[in-house]
Amino acid sequence: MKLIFEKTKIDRGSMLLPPLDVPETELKACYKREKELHLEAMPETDISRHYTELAERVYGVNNGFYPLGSCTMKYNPKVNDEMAALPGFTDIHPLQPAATVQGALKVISETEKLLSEITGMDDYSLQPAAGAHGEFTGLKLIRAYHEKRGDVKRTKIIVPDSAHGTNPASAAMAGFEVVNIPSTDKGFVDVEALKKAVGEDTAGFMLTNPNTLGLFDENILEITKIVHDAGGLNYYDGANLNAIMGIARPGDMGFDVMHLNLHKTFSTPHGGGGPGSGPVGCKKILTRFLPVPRVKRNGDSYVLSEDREDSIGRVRGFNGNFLVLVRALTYILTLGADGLKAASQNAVLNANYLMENLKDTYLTPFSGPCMHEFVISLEELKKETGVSALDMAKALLDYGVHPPTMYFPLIVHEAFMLEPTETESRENLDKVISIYKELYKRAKDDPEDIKNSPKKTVIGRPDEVMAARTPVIRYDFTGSIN
Amino acid sequence: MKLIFEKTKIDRGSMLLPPLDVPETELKACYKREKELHLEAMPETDISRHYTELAERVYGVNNGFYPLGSCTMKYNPKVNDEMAALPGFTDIHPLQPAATVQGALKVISETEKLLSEITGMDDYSLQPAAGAHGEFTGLKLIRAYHEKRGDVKRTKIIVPDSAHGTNPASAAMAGFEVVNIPSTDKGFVDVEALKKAVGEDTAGFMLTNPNTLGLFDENILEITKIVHDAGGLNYYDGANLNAIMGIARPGDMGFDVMHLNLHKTFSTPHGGGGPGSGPVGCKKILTRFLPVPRVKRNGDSYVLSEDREDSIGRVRGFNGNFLVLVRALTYILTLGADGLKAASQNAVLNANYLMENLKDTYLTPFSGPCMHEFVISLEELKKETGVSALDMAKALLDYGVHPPTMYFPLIVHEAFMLEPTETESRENLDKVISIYKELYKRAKDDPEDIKNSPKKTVIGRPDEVMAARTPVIRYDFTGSIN
Amino acid sequence: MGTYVPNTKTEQEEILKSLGYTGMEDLFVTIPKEVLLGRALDIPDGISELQVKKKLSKIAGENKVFSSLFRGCGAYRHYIPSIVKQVASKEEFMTAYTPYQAEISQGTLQAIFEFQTMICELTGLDVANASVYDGCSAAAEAVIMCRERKRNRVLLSGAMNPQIIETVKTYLHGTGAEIFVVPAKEGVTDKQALQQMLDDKTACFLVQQPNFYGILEDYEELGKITKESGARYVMSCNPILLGMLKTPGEYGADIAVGEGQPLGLSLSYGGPYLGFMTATSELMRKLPGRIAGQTKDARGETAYVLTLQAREQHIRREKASSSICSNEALCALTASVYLSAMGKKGLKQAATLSMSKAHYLAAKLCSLPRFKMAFEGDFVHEFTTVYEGNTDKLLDELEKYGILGGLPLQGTDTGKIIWCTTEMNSKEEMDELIDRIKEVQLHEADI
Amino acid sequence: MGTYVPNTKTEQEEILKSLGYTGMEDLFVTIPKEVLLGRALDIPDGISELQVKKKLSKIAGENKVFSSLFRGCGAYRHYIPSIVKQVASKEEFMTAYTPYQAEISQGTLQAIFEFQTMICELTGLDVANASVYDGCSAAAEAVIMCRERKRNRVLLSGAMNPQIIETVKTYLHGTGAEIFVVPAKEGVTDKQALQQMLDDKTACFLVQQPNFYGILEDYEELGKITKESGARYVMSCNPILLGMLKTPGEYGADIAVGEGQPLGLSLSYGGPYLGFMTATSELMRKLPGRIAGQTKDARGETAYVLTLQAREQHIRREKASSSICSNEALCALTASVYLSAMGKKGLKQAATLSMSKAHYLAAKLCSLPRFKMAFEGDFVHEFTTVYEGNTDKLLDELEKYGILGGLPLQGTDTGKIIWCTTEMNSKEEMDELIDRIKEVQLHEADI
Repeated sequence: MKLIFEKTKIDRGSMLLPPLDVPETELKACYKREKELHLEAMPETDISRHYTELAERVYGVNNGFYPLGSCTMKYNPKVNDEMAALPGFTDIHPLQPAATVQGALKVISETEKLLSEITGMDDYSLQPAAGAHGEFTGLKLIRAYHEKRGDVKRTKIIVPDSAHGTNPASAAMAGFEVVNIPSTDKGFVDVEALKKAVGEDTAGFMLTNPNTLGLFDENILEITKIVHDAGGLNYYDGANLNAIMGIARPGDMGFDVMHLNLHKTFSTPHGGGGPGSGPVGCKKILTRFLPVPRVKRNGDSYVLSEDREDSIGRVRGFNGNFLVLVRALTYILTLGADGLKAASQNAVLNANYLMENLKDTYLTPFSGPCMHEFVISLEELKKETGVSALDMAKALLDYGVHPPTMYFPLIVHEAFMLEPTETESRENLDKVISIYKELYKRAKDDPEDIKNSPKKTVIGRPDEVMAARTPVIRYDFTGSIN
Repeated sequence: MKLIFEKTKIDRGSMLLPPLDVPETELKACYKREKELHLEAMPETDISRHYTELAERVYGVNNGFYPLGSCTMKYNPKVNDEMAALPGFTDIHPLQPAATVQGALKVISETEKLLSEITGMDDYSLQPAAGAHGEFTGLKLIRAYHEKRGDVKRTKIIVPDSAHGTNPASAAMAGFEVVNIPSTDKGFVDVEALKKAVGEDTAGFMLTNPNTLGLFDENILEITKIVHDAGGLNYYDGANLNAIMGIARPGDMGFDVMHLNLHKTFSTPHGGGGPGSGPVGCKKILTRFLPVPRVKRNGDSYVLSEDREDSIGRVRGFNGNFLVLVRALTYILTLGADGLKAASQNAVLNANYLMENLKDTYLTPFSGPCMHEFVISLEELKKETGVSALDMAKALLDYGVHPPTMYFPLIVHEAFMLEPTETESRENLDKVISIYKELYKRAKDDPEDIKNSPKKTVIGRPDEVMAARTPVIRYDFTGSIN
Repeated sequence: MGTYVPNTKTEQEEILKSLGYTGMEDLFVTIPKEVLLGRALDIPDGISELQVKKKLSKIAGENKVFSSLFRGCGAYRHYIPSIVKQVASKEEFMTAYTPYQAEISQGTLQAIFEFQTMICELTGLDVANASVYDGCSAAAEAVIMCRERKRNRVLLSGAMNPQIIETVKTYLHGTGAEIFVVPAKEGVTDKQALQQMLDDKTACFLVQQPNFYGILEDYEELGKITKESGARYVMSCNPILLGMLKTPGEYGADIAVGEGQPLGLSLSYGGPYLGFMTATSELMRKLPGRIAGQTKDARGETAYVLTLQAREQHIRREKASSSICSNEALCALTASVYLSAMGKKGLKQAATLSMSKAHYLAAKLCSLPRFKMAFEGDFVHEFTTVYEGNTDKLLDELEKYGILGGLPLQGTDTGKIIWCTTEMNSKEEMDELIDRIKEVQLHEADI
Repeated sequence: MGTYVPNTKTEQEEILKSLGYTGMEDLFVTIPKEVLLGRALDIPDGISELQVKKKLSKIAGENKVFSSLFRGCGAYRHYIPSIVKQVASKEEFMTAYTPYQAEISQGTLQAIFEFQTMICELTGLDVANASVYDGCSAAAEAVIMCRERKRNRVLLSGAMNPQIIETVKTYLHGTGAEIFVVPAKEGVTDKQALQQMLDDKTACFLVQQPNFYGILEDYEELGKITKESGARYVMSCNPILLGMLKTPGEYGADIAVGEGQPLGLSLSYGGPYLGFMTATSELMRKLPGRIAGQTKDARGETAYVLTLQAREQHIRREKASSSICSNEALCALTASVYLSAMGKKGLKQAATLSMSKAHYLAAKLCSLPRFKMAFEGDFVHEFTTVYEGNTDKLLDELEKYGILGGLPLQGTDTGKIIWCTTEMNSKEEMDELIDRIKEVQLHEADI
């Protein structure tokens, strides 16, 4: 389809703003923009049509099954959006005096408390805007902790090689050196390797548990103890919390600091890549370092404190992705203690149901029970037919379901990582199972056909190499405007 | 796609309502429903997906060009919807005391006043829920007028044969006899035939002007005078008002009573077939007969009067399709005197532009200028190639544009009636023109291909005869539920 | 000036020129000069979107939204699930026309087909249409369906909502039908009177379930009496309560109609609402309005179309059964989403909550001085009290506390108040209502 | 309990049985016993949707929405066209993940590509990314882009919004960078100080347009000084004003960043907002975050993909330029719709309205006793006054009238107030503000 710039080539005017009701002030010439601005007002009719056309070219959770492993694409309840659209939340200025935003401060404070209990942490900051931002913030806390104690030689963060790429990237960004350690074939931490890696230079250790194979690390207590004994802190990557709400808590496993992805576990919509929210929780030893501002209770009311004695400071402007917090709070209050546990239980149940019903067809490297997600390997299939995980993913597109996470974790070759989440019914899973079985059969029978997938999507496979080699990352008006 | 009943076969429960907080009252057994109710709660995830799938199978104004003649499918501004969603409008009970709904009464009163000036009428009732409902109400006013004067022999309504089907149907429904008179080849009223038809039994005469050929009746003043002289009243069908806002008014043409379609001229969305709104306006001689309730001014405030001395009574419950009125009022205030006129001017301009650019390819029986719509005839094409208007309409579907009104008016054979409205840009019209030209060429070159259209739509041509002969108008649970 | 005209002045001039015209006025030369307005409309000029939004918001602010509301009588404040509003605001559903082009309207058509099915399920009858304007007009259309050449008398229960009675009267005035109201006695239709008024000229008898005063009548017996005379039996029902109550189908009704507003539509000062209509299959071809039907397409796949159009005005013109062509499609869609979200259990839960609260409130009210029940009949979620005091003053005082009390009746019913509760009314709200009434009564006693 | 679990208890039991388990606990046997919680979470049990809606609505009601608002400082109340909210709430845009599967994400990808183009147009620079968390983090990411092995000093204008300065400091703490604030003098960056602080170790200098106090600095000269030292010149800009103001591109900036919130996003107590980042083509491969690029698909048609991923964390891990992977895609979409609706003329109109009102208000305020402008520099839509009175009390009194005045500064700046106007502030509002201040002053005088 055409770009918006190709659809409207002249400014068709706007009727949005009123005429001036005070004398006009003229900007001095020296400050004036001289460069032509290619930005033509599009008639509302055409805006509506352009974005309808774009929306039809997006597949969201509302379009169907979306089992992206470790991304927890659960259903996004509409009541959350309705609450986040209340004028009492959308129309308040972030610099309003505390007395006029008691509701907003309550949202923050209550959410902090609820997340603390759910994860076994002592306090939270809701400032970080996304998971990686949370990691970065959490690592800054670890740094501040060691610095405060004068333990300046702790410059290294240990990361298993099965970790999400953001872990080492965030650690590096926070000024740490990254030490990679290998994993076992189950994706568990190699305890011996960890023992060797820790030392007086260890600032901390980062882990996702259950791991990206959907397995809960059986040595978790030993692992966190090794790090603690070496003087380091344990960081929990909350990406996979959806498996264990109300069942086990990172805080009880020996983790000192962690982040959550509200846009995963707590059902806030991903928005095609944001806004997310990545709250950071920590144990008492770290709370004094949490970023500003902090919501505090002052008698009967809340205040916003910028007091920064030990704080790592500010990690973004204002007060976090507030409307995302409203959505998450609505969700947590709706589900409550019983509902959160039921969600995790059904997430794990659905994953096991799906795995069980696929395992006769597909190779599932690890036998059950899995947690909320599991991995299948298409390595054999590829050897036999030449059909890769990518080909299979593309073929799935033609069935109108979203493919799983591909080629991750790296320790399983030609991996598909499936996370059905709790919000799929058995009826939906059965439908998916039959699609996967049919697909497998087709891959065996007619591999070329699969390799030519997708066929029903609005575009065929894009040339990513071309995109990266000769980058075109904006529209060129010079070529098309007279 | 599957029906909702085929997607969810067991009740999956609902979490919408709170538990009982008072003692439970048990319904006596004799009042209890015994018949099984097939209505299973669908999980919200699946509701969202089902209706997304349905929405993708609907073509709205937001999807593209929609030139349905006489339906005025103009753009529906979002600000209107936003205003109609204000809690101050949506959350008020229709039986609230007048003092607590002054805003709502102002909406009604102001809209009545604005419509009166726009159409040259003396007053309006906003009660009717749709155009046909407005016709029915207007005809009841005509009846009441004659009855009040004791003129009981006036039992006939004269309707030209070019009129919309609702005109005679409404007249019959209101208890009148319908007298059809022929039209001239331009769809104008046959003045001589009218002269012959009127008499002491004439209650009234119904007319759409500009007519369905997009032509303004040049004899309009003579026509209305003939009816008046015979003692009848003139009814104006407002379907085509979009051509003449701010330019000419039915009230100045000799019409005594009329209806408007707010969902046409005043941009309120059609909703796939409603809710609409069909306000009825009339001259002073008829205002006493308007349906109840009426909004009246009482000093500084508004009251809702049920005073029905001469009123025809109530034509529906409560106070009209109120939220539709809010949308229309928002639209009228936005456009104002200057904007309404500009809208009609551009509607007529666009129609003429489109006609001019199609006339070399298609047969346009009447030379310009047309009003807001025009008719082309595919009779020649059909004779030559066998391709009918229906075939051409179906072929248009594959271009992603909505076909025009087909086979109406009846006086033009194989008619297409096109009304582009004012909210299409020249760029859009140019695109449409090239589609129509290409289509014509294809019809000449490969008529069979056109007859096999549509091909890209989610269904092929439906078998309407089968639908009517063996009607299946509800899902049969007995066949599919165990 | 606000405008949605995309063409710029320059473009307009270019188009005019290309057409051989010099100005806009050239486009209107076919309008006789005497008819041209020749001046600007005497209404304000247009304003920007920002300004209009401020203006309408101010007007909306001049309405009082009651957080505590005990009024029904045809419009009910039930809970509207968030998903319902979200689905119904999808642009495609909002902005499409009547589904004439079936190939690109399958979504609308299938939604109507599903709606028809759900309404049949609720009422226990065979066939339904795509909806009509509202509950009152649905009743009127039902009466028109029943009329036959030899059966021209229409009997309406006097215990129905007066708005229904009035609308039927308006619809039928001048058509030669004779309309009679069967008197109410003790808050229900007087069966003896009905028996006497029925004859072989009677087309139908209409009754409401529950009736205007909130009471469940003896629908079994009323139906029997009616049908014995050969007349049609028509019931006007509350659709939410049909999840719990015996259905018109079970009572032997020929037609059931009702106001669909409780099914997920907001109060909206009375509209848009939704009239539903169902009937026995025998009456299928007499149903007015749109009907969606299932069929096959050219590829042999299931498809949906508007069907049975031979009944309709654009084919039959003056011989059509009704002139109605719009249904309330978007409202019907809303109701379908509501019913899908609630399901049978949810619907029953709403009915049970509403009913239990009404009985709680009725008992509390009648424990107050000067309050008593007006009638003895069984009620569901609405009931009528008699207040031996100044009802207007009482209700005025409640309004000051943000409470909209029941509807005070006028005329011979003065002193009666019809109360309504739904799942939206919490116990605290009801207890507060009682406390406030006590205060008012104390204060009155002081004077 | 509220729940979005669709499976019924029965189904769950059936599934468990089919898996060979007897209860849910069997699914969690791999978790060491010592780690199992073994109790219910100590938070309330779940509630129905109806209840949660009441609860959240009550909390929302505990915030005060000011109809009259004169505060900016990083968050601006501009007019949001209705179409903007409507488009941004489309379910597909809302609920999709990051567009990894390009074939079914063309809508998101194309929208980002269009956003990147618009941001380039606004700033006059060559390349842009898909957005980052907000304006402050965008500034921090820009600084990181500029650091080179031999250039480790970062200079920040002291006339920038303190939040930007603080965020940059947090981001760079512990990375070995040296951060210095160039002092402000008379409300603008002290050019002489800047000249002295720049050296061949300096990576970049950051300045704000207009600055924290609302003033337009001498960006030409600042840029010249900076670039002469070989450092990068980075500007943080207000995107609406860029429709009117000379662009970073014209001033020779290497990177421009800013807070995108003014482009159609509501105030929302500070988020979600939108950080935008643009740079010269030379720096393209240093840009952090997502970037959408144009390419061809297997059918030879134009297609869009996430590109230049070699920069990113999932490929580069600890060698990535940043760990950021989420952008604020939905906010970027919102900004695109806003810009499409406004167009260049609309944007300039918003800027002109905002500026003219600010000058009107500044003149009015300074005609009052005890008020004067804090600085002499040219301003656009924000300006700083000095009040020789009790600013806290003054602003408290205004709040009682529903007016949120300018932002009172603290510390050495006590007594200063930064005011902001946009097209949302009418003349009447401003006149009322002045009248209210007069009243407060009169009242103070009385005491």
